[in-house]
Amino acid sequence: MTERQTERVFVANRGEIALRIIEACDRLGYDTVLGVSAADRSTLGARRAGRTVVLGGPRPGESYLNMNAVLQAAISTGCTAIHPGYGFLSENPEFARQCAENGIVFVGPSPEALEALGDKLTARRLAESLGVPVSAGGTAGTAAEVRELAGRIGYPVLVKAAHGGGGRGMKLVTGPEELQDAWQLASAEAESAFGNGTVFLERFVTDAKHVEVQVLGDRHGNRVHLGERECSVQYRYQKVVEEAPCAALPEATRTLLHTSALKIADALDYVGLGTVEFLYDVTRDELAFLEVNPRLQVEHPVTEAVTGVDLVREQLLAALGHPMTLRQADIRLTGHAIECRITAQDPDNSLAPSPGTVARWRPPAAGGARLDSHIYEGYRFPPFYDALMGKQIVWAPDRTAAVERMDSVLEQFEIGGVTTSLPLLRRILAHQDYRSNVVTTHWLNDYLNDYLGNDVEQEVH
Amino acid sequence: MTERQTERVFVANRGEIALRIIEACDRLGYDTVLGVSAADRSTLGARRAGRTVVLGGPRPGESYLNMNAVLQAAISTGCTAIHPGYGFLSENPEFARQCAENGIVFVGPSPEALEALGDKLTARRLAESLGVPVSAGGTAGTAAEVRELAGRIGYPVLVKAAHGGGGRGMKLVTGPEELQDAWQLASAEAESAFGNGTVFLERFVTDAKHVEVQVLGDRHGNRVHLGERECSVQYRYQKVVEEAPCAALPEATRTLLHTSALKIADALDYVGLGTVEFLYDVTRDELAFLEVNPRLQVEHPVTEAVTGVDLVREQLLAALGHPMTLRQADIRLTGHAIECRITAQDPDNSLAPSPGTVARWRPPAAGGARLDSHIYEGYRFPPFYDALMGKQIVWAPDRTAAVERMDSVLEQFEIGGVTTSLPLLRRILAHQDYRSNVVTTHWLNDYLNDYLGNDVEQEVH
Amino acid sequence: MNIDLEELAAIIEQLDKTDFTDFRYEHGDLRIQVRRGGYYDDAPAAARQPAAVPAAAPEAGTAAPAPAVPAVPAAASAPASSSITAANLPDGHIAVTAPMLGTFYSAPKPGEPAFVKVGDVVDADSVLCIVEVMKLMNSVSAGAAGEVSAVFVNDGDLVEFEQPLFAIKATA
Amino acid sequence: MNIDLEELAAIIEQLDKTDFTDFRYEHGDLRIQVRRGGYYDDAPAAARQPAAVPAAAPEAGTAAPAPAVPAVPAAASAPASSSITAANLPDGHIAVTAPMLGTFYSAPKPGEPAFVKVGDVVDADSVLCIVEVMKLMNSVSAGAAGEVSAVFVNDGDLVEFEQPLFAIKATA
Repeated sequence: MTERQTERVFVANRGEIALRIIEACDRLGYDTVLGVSAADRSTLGARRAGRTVVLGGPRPGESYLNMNAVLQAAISTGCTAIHPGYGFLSENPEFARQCAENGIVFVGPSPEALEALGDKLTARRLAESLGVPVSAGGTAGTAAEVRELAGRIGYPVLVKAAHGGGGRGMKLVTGPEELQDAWQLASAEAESAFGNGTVFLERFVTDAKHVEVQVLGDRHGNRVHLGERECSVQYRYQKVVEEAPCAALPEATRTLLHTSALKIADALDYVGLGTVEFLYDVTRDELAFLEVNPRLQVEHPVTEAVTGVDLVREQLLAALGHPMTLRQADIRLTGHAIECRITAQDPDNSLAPSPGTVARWRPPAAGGARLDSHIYEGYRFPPFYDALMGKQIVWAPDRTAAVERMDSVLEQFEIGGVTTSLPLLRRILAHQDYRSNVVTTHWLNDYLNDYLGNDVEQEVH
Repeated sequence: MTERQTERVFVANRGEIALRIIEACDRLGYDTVLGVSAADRSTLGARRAGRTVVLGGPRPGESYLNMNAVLQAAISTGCTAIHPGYGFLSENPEFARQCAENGIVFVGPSPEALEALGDKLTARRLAESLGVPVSAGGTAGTAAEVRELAGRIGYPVLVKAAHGGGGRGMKLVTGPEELQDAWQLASAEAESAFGNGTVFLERFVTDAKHVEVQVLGDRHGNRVHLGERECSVQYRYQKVVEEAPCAALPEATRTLLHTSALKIADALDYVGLGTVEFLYDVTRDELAFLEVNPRLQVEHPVTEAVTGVDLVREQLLAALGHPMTLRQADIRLTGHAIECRITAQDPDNSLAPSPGTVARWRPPAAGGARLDSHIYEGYRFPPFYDALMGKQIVWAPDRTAAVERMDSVLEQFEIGGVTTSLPLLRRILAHQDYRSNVVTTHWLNDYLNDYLGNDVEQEVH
Repeated sequence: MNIDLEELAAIIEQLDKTDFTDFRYEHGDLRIQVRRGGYYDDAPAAARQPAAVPAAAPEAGTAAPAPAVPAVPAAASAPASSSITAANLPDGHIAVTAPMLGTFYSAPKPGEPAFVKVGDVVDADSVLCIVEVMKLMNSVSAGAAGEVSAVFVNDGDLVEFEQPLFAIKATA
Repeated sequence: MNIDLEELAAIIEQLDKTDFTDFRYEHGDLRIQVRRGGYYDDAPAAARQPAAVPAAAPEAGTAAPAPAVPAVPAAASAPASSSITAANLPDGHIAVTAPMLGTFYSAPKPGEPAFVKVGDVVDADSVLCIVEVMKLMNSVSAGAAGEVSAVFVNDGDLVEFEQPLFAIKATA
C-alpha cells in the first residue's frame, strides 16, 4: 500500500455544500468531521460525515458562526484542515488566522488576502494598477471637485468614504440635487473614521450582466482560470439562476475578461479557489471589475459542468499544498450549463422564507442533470438558516438545448409540503427575455412585480 | 405534519449499488441499515448507511450470501424491507420466501415469479403463448425428429432437456456430426431427471445485438416500459459498455420490442423493476426473446438518463405498495446515454482481476456525466468480490455526441495504483466498429484477441 | 375531566408558532409541560428501584461505529452491568448537560481533586466541572440541589453541546 | 373509569396538528402525558450486579450517534469510572468474539442461570453463551482457560460478527 498521510477535514458548514465537501473528501480518502447545530443533528450531512459533533444551539451565532466552538471541535477531533464552505466563517480573516495559529489548514486564502479582498476600494485600486477595466470613478476632496467628478461619470453614482472597508456608508445618488447631502455625510464619516475626508465616486451601472471568472491557484505559483459564469438573474443580490459560459460575450471581450481575472489572481499570488466578479455593460460592450470572492461559490457546479474539473477536490488539494496538475491548456470549455437554485421561498409573497416539512421530494434523474441537495422526504426545514433546498444543474451542447433541458427537468420536479421557488424558476426559464439572453441584474426585481401582477404575456409557453 | 410510516431498509449488497440504494432511501426519508462483510467495514457504504452491521467473514458465503445472517440482521435492526441490489441474493426465491415469512418486504418480485423466471424454457413458452418472437426452436423425441428439427432451424443449435430449469445440460452443436452425441446426452439427462426424454433445440444466434427493455410495475396493476438498452459489448457474458436507446433498431422493430416486453410483464402481473432481454439479428431485422431479469440491473443509469425516471426510487415505492404515479404517456425518451463499466481488470491479461490499493482516483466532473462508484483514494480493493470500480455514464442529445463525450471523459479519467479496464474502454470507444454501431455480442471476444496482438488499425484516433 | 379546551388549544396553537424545546407552565395545581426535539433525560413515568436499573438502550449501544474512529462496536464498550446511564435516568434524577462544546475537566487544575464525585451532596450553585473552549474556562453548576449519582464522561473528553455530564438525584 | 372521551379526542386531535416530542398535562388528579418519536428508556429484562464492569472507550463513546436512533451521544451511556473494556484489554486478558452475527443469550433458556458470570473459572471448551441466528442456536466456547473478567453485551442484544462478547483472564 502506498504511504499516505491521512488528512482529516472538519466541515464547518451545513446543507448541500456540507454534503458536497464530504463527497469530495470521501473520494480523496480523507476522513471527515462535521460540526452541526442542535437543529441539524439528523441531516444527511450528519449521516454521511465520518463523525459528527454538535457545536451548539440552532442559531448560527451559537454554532456555525461560533469560531471557538468550531476550532475546539476541529482540534479535539484531530482534524488537519477546516473547510468553511460558503457564507458563515468562509471569508473571516480572524478565523483564518486562528486556524493558522492552531496548526490547522484553512481551506481558503491567507488571512492577509481575505483582509485585502474585504475592502472594495483596495481591490479596485489593485485592478486599476494592473490595467484591468473598472467602472468610471475617482476621488474628490471638495464639494466642487465632487460635482465636477459626478458630472463627468454620469448619474447615478455611488458615493462613499475613500478609506476603510466594505459597503459601509455607501450612498446611491441619482441626480445632482442629492449630491451635496451624500457628499457631506460620506465626507464626515470618512473624516471621523480615518482622519481624511476624501470621498470616492463610482458609476452605478444599472443595466448590466453579472459575469465572474473562476480562478484556481496552488502554493507553487501555478494559476489557471476556468472560464466565466453569468449570474444576472438576481433578486436583492441573491443569485437565482446561473450559467456558464456567458453566451452574450463577444470573443474579444471574453479574452479580456479572462486575462483581467488572471492578472488580479497573479498580483495577489492567489491560492485556492476564487471568483473575480465583473459587470458587463452589453450596450457599450464594457467590462467593469467589481470584487474578488475568496471562496467556493454556490454556483461552482456550472463551471464543473463545462470544464470537467472537480473544483472542490482541486481546492482541497491546493490548500493542502499539493501542486496542481492542471495547466491552462488542459482546460477546455465544452457546451453550456445552467443552475437553478430551488429555495423554500414563496414567489407569491416576495420570496418570503417558508420553512416546514418536505413531504414530497421527487427530483427527476434526467440525463445531463445534476442535483446538489441535502433534502429528503420528511426533512424538517429549520427556520434558522438560508432557504436553499437544492441546486439543479443541467448541461447541454449549447445554451438553447440547456434551457430546454432545464425547462423539462423543472417541469418534472415534484416537491410537496413546503412552498418553493419552483414555479418562479419555471416561469423565468420560459420567459422570452431569459431565452433571448437579454436579462440584466435588475431584471428579476422588475419581473417579480409583473409576476405578482400575473403578467404572463411574454412567456414562451 | 403529514402522517408517515417510517420505513427502514436493509441494504443487502456492497459496492456502488449499495451507495445507490442508500442514496435513494435517504431522499425518500427512509432509514437504512447496511449489512457488510468483515472486509467491507470501512467502505463508503458503511459511512453513509444510517447503521452498519457486520454480517460475517469476507467471503460472500459468510456474509452477502448468508441468508440467515442477512435476515437476522434485518429483523434485529427493525427493518421493514430488504433491498438485495443485483447479484448475491437478488434472484433467490428461497430468500424472498423467507423475507415474506418474517414480515419483511423483499424489494423484488414474488418468490413464485422468481422461480418461474429462473427457468428459461418456461419463460420461452410463456413468450410463445403471447405471440412474442422467440428464436427458431422446438422439441423432439427421437433421433430422426431431432435431425429434422436441427436442419430446419439451421446450425449452430443449442440442445437441452425440455423440462427442468436453468442452463444445466445445455449443449452447443455446430454441425450435424455433433448432433447425435448431444441429443443422446440431453435425452438421457432429461429421462433420468424428469422421466421424459424429450429434448429442446434452439437456434444459437452468433451475430446479434443484445437489447433489453426496462419494465416497471406496481401492486395496483399499473405497468410501464421505459424503453430499451443495448448491451452488445460483452466479454464472456459480462457487459462492458451499455447504452440507451439501441440506435440500430428500426422504429417498427422498436415498437414490437416494447409491446412484446410489456405483454410478458402483463402476463406475469409483474411487480417492481424487471428487464426483458432479447437478441436482435440486425441482418434479418428479427427479435428473439431471451429471458426476464427480475431485479435492478447494473446498467439501469442509462435508462434513467434518457427517461428522467429514478428507477431505484420507483422500485422501492412499488415494493412498499405505493401506486405508481408514472403512466406510459409520461415516459418520453430523450437523447442518448452510454455507460462504461470501469473494472479492476487487466486488459493485457485476459481481463484478469487486479486487486490492490487505489492510490489515485480522479474522475472528471464533466457536464452530462454521472459516476456511480464506491471508490475513494486509498481504497483497498478486496479480492473477494467482483471487480467493478465504477460506472461512468454520459448523456448527450444523440449517439455521436454521447460517444464523443464518453471518449473525452475517459481520456481525462485518472486512476492510479491498480490496473484497470480504462485503456480497453478508451479503445472500444475509439473503434470504428463501435462508432458505426455494428458491434454484436461476440465482437469484444474477437477484439480482445486483436487487442492483445496490438492491432490498432481500425481505431479512429 | 375538567379541562378548558379552548384555553388549551390556544396555548398549543401559540406554542406551535414558537421556537422552543422545553415549555413548562405551573399555576396552582395546573401543570403543563411540552417538549420539542432533543432527547429526554429525565425519568419515564414508571417508578423503579435503583437496583433494578439496567444498561444502555440496546439500540443505541449497537449503533454504527463512526468510521473515523477505530472499529469497536459501541455495544462492546457499554458495560454489561452499570447503574445509571444518561439514556436511562431513574425517577428523581436529573441530568446536567454541557452548556457548550468543549473539553471536560473534572478538577480546577490538573492533579487537584475533582470538584465532585458520585455520592457528593451539591446545591444548585455548586460547580461540578469546567468546560474549556479555546482556553476559555466555563464552570458548569449543578442547577439543582441533590446528590451526584453518576458521572458520564472522563477528564479531557471532548463533550458536545447538550451532552449529559452528570446525574443528580434531586433533593425531594 | 371516568373519562370524558370527547374531551380526550379533542386534545388528541389538537396535539396531532402540533409538533412536539413530549407533552404533559397535570391538573388536580388528572395527568396526561404524550410522547412522540424517541424511545422509551424503561428497563430491559436483565437483572444485574451493581458492582460490576463499567466504562466505555472514550473515542467510541463520542462516536456519531446512529441517525436511526434519537440523539443520545453514546458516551452518555458509558459510566466514567471503568475497569475492563473491549477496546482496552489489560495484559493477559483475551476477548471472546462472536463467531457470527445473531442474538446473544447468556443462558441456555430464559429464566435459567447464565452459563457464566464475571469471576467464573472456565476452560477452553466451556460454553459461555449462545448466539441465535434465525432459530439456529450456536454455542460459543471460551477457547482458552482462565477466569471470566468481563461481559460486554446484554441478553437479547444483536451481536455482530467478531464483536467482543467476553474478556477472559487467561490462566498463566
